[in-house]
Amino acid sequence: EEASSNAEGEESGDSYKVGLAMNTLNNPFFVDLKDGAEETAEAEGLNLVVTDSQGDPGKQMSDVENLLQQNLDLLILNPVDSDAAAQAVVLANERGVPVITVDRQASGGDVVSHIGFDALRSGTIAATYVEEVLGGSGNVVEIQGILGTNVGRDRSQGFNDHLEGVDGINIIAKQSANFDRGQALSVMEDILQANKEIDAVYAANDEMVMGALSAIESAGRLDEIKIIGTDAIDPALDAIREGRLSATIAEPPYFLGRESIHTALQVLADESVEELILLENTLVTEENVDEIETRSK
Amino acid sequence: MEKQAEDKQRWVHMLLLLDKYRVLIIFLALILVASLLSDAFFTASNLLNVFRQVSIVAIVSVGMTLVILTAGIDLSVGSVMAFTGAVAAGVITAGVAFPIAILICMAIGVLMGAVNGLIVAKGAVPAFIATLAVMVIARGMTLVYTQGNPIVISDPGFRFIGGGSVFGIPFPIILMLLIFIIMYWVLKHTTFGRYIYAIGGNEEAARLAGISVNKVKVAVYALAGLFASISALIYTSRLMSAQPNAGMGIELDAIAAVIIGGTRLTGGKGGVTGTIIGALIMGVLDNILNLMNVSPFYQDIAKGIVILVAVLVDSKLAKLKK
Amino acid sequence: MEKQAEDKQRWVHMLLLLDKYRVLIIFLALILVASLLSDAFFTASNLLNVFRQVSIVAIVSVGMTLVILTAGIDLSVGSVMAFTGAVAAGVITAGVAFPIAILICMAIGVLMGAVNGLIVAKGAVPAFIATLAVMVIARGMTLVYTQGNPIVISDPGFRFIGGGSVFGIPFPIILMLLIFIIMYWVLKHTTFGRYIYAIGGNEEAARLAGISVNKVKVAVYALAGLFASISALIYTSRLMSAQPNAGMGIELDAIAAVIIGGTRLTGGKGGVTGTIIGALIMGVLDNILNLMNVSPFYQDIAKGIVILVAVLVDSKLAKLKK
Amino acid sequence: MGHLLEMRDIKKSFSSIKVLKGINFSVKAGEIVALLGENGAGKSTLMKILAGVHEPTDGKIFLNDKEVSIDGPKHSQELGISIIHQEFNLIPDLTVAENIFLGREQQGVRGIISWKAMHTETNELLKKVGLKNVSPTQLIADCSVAQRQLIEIAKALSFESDVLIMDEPTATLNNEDTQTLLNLMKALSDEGLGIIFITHRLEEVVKVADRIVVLRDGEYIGSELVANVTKDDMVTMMVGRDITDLFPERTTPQEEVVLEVADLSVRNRLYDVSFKVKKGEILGVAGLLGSGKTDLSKALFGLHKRQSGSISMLGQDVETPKEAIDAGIALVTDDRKSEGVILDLSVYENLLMPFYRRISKTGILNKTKMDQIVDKWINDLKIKVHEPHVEVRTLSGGNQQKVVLGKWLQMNPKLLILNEPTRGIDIGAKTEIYKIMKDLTNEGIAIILISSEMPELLGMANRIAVMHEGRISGELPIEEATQEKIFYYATGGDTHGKTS
Ligand SMILES: Nc1ncnc2c1ncn2[C@@H]1O[C@H](COP(=O)(O)OP(=O)(O)OP(=O)(O)O)[C@@H](O)[C@H]1O
Ligand SMILES: Nc1ncnc2c1ncn2[C@@H]1O[C@H](COP(=O)(O)OP(=O)(O)OP(=O)(O)O)[C@@H](O)[C@H]1O
Ligand SMILES: [Mg+2]
Ligand SMILES: [Mg+2]
Repeated sequence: EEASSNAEGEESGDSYKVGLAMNTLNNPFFVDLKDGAEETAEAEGLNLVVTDSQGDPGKQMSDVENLLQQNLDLLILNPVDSDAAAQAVVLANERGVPVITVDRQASGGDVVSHIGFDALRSGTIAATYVEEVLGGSGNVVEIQGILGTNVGRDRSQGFNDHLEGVDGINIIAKQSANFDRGQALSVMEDILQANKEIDAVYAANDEMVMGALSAIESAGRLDEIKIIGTDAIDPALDAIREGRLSATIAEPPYFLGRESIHTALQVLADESVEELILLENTLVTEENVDEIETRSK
Repeated sequence: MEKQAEDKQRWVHMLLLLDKYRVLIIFLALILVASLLSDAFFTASNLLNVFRQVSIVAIVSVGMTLVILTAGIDLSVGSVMAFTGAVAAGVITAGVAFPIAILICMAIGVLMGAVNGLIVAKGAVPAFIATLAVMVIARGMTLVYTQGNPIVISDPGFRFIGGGSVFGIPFPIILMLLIFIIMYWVLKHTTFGRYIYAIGGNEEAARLAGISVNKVKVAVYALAGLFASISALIYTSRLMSAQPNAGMGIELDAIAAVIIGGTRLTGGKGGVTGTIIGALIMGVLDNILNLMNVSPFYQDIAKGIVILVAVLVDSKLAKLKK
Repeated sequence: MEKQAEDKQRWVHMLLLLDKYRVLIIFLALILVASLLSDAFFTASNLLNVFRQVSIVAIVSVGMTLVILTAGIDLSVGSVMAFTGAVAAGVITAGVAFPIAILICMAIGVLMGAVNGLIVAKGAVPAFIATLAVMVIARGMTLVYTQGNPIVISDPGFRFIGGGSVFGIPFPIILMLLIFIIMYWVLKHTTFGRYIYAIGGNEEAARLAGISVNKVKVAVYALAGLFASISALIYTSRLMSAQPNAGMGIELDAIAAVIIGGTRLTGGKGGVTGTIIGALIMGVLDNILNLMNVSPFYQDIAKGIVILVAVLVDSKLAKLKK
Repeated sequence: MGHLLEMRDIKKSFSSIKVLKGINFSVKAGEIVALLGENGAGKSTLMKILAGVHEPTDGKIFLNDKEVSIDGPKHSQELGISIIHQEFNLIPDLTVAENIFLGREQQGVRGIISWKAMHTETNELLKKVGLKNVSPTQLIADCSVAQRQLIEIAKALSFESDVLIMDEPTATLNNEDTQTLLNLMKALSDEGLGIIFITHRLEEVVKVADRIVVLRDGEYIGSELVANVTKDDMVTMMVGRDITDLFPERTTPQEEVVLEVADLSVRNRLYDVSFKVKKGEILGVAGLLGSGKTDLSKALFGLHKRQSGSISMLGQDVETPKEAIDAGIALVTDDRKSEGVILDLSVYENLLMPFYRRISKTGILNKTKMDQIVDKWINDLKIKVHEPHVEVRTLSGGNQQKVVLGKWLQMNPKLLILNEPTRGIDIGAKTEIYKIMKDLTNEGIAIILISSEMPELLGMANRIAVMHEGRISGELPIEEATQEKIFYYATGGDTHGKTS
């Protein structure tokens, strides 16, 4: 039965049903990812079913189960957590539904292809940049994402691993603001109170960097502090253009979404695909800010 | 006159019955609507799927029911889930056989619950704030214990708890039913059960009647902790990994299930039957919204409205009785 | 005999005073400890910083106090914050002058609060579940309205609400104090204020006394909505953008502030003074942990323990009175 | 002269249960009508219809010969009816003044309360009902049951209405306060008020009422002028039979001491209290309002932390309620609503509550056994309930009191502390309860009977201890006890010099 539906599908994509199990949708990064997928799917005439697990790996498991109740042809999984996602992949494998993971990998099961950015590398890029702009010495503040998510963890690890090797640089404060702009604002305010000498601030996403930026501007210490974010969301790019933000690391999620649909179509057409598709994360500074593309035009 | 008295009695019983099963009527209505909305809904495989998904919240909710019946509340259940799940995974990873890990997990659940109970009973601290503090502490303990990383479980035997089946019925469902039946019976037919109602109804009068109010409270919170740890086992087994963020926000779902199920938030009135149905209502809702491919942005709105309609209908039915 | 009676009365008054300001004692102790732990703490700039940070929760908590005094609860405040903030940002972006946007924002806050109130009062639905449903719906509405993206505010005039100062005092602090003083006075000296206590103390008796219980309730929830929208304005202005996630979980902080401040969760007893101090306690706690750069893993644990100690000390002090 | 108020053929059912089966009732201006009947006869229900709490199922109500329908409490007030409910409707955490003027606060600018005016008026009202030592700013939570009753009366008076309904206002009052109240009622009726007065104490009826109306089992039995009937006639109308001896003969106490209290002090409440109770003895405790009787009962049950002294129950020290119960002490409290019954649980469960521990060692309940116990006590105490599984909330006041009593009587305690045990209980049931008390003393059970009803104390006790300001100011063997002597000690007696 499955074969026949596949055969039909080759002519017109619209009889294919693809599930997209999203991690969360109240964060612009993932909304962009979803938009990339949805817009591409529509253009390609693919029937895309989206779920939102609100950051809960347990709910994501249920979402996948619910999706699998609907005769999917393919599952695109944007894992909340790599380890937990393995079970969802296994489940899909058992039903014979091919799986593509996007942004985060699953640490088990058979995945046809993974499309993502390298979070560790993102942290490392940020650290390298910090080292460079500070000339190898200075006081650095790190604002971390949600501890207990891969991205939060990996970006932090990439960042710290690199800077540990740099003697002149001290990480004087390390606090979590849960990827949230409001929390980052308060946390940065407190850190500014406690530390009179800060040379650079790294935040693990642009939401937090915007919050930190507000705090630093209000404290009038923008000239002393270099600020680095991650993700390259539009407000962050604007801030770079205005010279308020030093850099961000572009991981345009829209392309993740687009790429995942393209890959899905290839899989459904029985074409061979790369097992690991890593999109380039690039450092964005004043110099290249106008060249960077974060969305299809 | 004898006749009349009998008639009366029958009347009263019928009303009590209707009163008890109000929420069941609403549930059945929801099932009916869901079946009409999606063909995929009323299939054995999907129904088992829903029940299995619901089991985690439902088991936590049974514990919450007990606590709320004593006029308390337990906000810490989600964090207790996270911590006990992490410990279970941790000790399995350290090489402990999984049945023993399960016992350790449950023991810690009971312990954490008992701590809640002690603070509430002996410390005379409002349950809301006591369990809120424990919730925050237990979440922190989980982060420290896991260092923010999930703990992957490699022992395949452990998968049975969340993924196994007995005679085609998923094991989590069996656990849920077992706990439900036991607690239903305990509430009805043991002194402990009746004391729970007495304390929630009028704590002062219960104390004067010689009930060891503090002991009962500690036991009730300990049970809530136990059930949270059992849910943690199912959750951890389903994902074959312990998540530091496990159970976040589950307390609200559990309390919602309890209240939708007709247990009064101020204690003394209600029971576990309603709670299970309340949990099922919310599970079916999630399921049907997914099956119908409602956009995630609109799912919250739809869910909120259905809950609202359910409780409004319930409240109208309750008034009808009078 | 007269003499003895007088003595007694003085005693009682002193104890009542102590009773009222128990939480103040705990707060001062915390301030003292914090000052010893970090030099950066007891500086004018940091104290203003803490107060400004606290203002958002504190203003929401004042509304929550009113609701809890009527024996209700409002879980929707965080979502109302998110939605009203988004609308404010949305209409400003659409070109509406920001003072008008502020009025629109507050009007929507009042409206959403009133909806809560109507469901609770007229629908006779338990406040917990009614406001939980509204919380979910309003969050969904925010997601739909913002499509999950922040809305950036470009009008620099809007920055004043969260970032401006009057005579060196940040405007959010002035707003907080204003709201506090007004509500303190309303609770003490107006019939509306006293009816709030009456309803929380014994709703049936209040009804028998001819008080329009429903009207008072609707007004109280509407006020909670209004205050949530004012907090939303501060929050949105501080970030110069509306966040779809704004206010998530703030209801728990607000309820915690209310209870730490000595208001009884079952209504009828308490007031806004304690609430403000309760909010300050939690704000100082967050601040000092950050100043000391305590690892995030341990912050939760530390925070939970301090809250627990505070409420346990409070409960012991309360017993001393007897 | 026309009627001030008239009710014609009033019927009322709850679900299918007929509570009122066609009642006719009227009051004229300046008349005091006593509404009499057994517990559960329907008196409170009839009055609640007037107060706008219940809607009648059938029947007509006339005010000044005009038909009215009463749509709620507020409307009832506006029509000039004010009521003192049998169960208190005070809000514990508000002040006395606020409670009295709830919903009708004095206001300068609309919405803003004028505290001064309110407190002045409150003081006057409190004086009128004879309540001293209570300030308008005191919280209700800090007032004793009797004080609350007087505050309710003050509240009702403040309405300055045409019809005043008093549902058992004297149940918790002692002689002096009752007398003050009765005088007040006379004065009010002279001013032209119509008063409806519900009580189970017939001597009060004889003192103030002009006319009686009797209900039985929801039926209208009849109306008579007080001048034309004797107390016995009233009893016969109410109960349907004669009651000859209210009080049974006293049991002679045995020698063995059951309870020995020595120098018991509780901070700010009790000072140096010492006494003994023997097997089979009834020790009466008398005292004015606020003299510490309730505090004593609670202290004996381990509810108050004691400062010094000892409580020895058959040689065992008692410090907590649990120890008290294990030692064989049972306490019937005077505040049934907040300490006695669990309103949301059934009659069945309330009756069994203290007994659960005994009937079931395993913690598993045995239905047959429980049914037997419940049946026995519902019958023995004549608790009027159509089905034991209904919530206690729906019972009449007197029947709730019987549930509280039954719950402890079946425990076979060795010492029974009864605090106002017959409060609100009708005369027929009273004789039953007295008989049970007699049987208990025969079995060797000791009883401490705290009562503000003088005839009850004089009729039942073997010995009477009188309290004054937290101390025992005198002890009288029953042979020497008279109302005058008790009053002498209750107002300080020879200890007067020491206390001030
Ligand atoms: N809400 C209710 N639901 C069901 N039955 C009720 C309700 N209220 C009263 N009853 C029943 O109505 C009957 C009359 O009660 P009512 O309170 O009028 O008696 P009463 O004459 O005032 O007695 P008492 O002297 O004990 O106060 C009782 O049998 C009682 O159980
Ligand atoms: N919770 C309380 N707080 C403060 N004072 C109280 C409290 N409870 C009782 N009192 C006071 O203690 C005194 C003794 O009260 P108690 O109730 O023992 O008197 P009583 O002799 O039983 O009088 P009554 O006839 O009024 O019941 C009274 O003056 C009363 O107002
Ligand atoms: Mg009555
Ligand atoms: Mg008393």
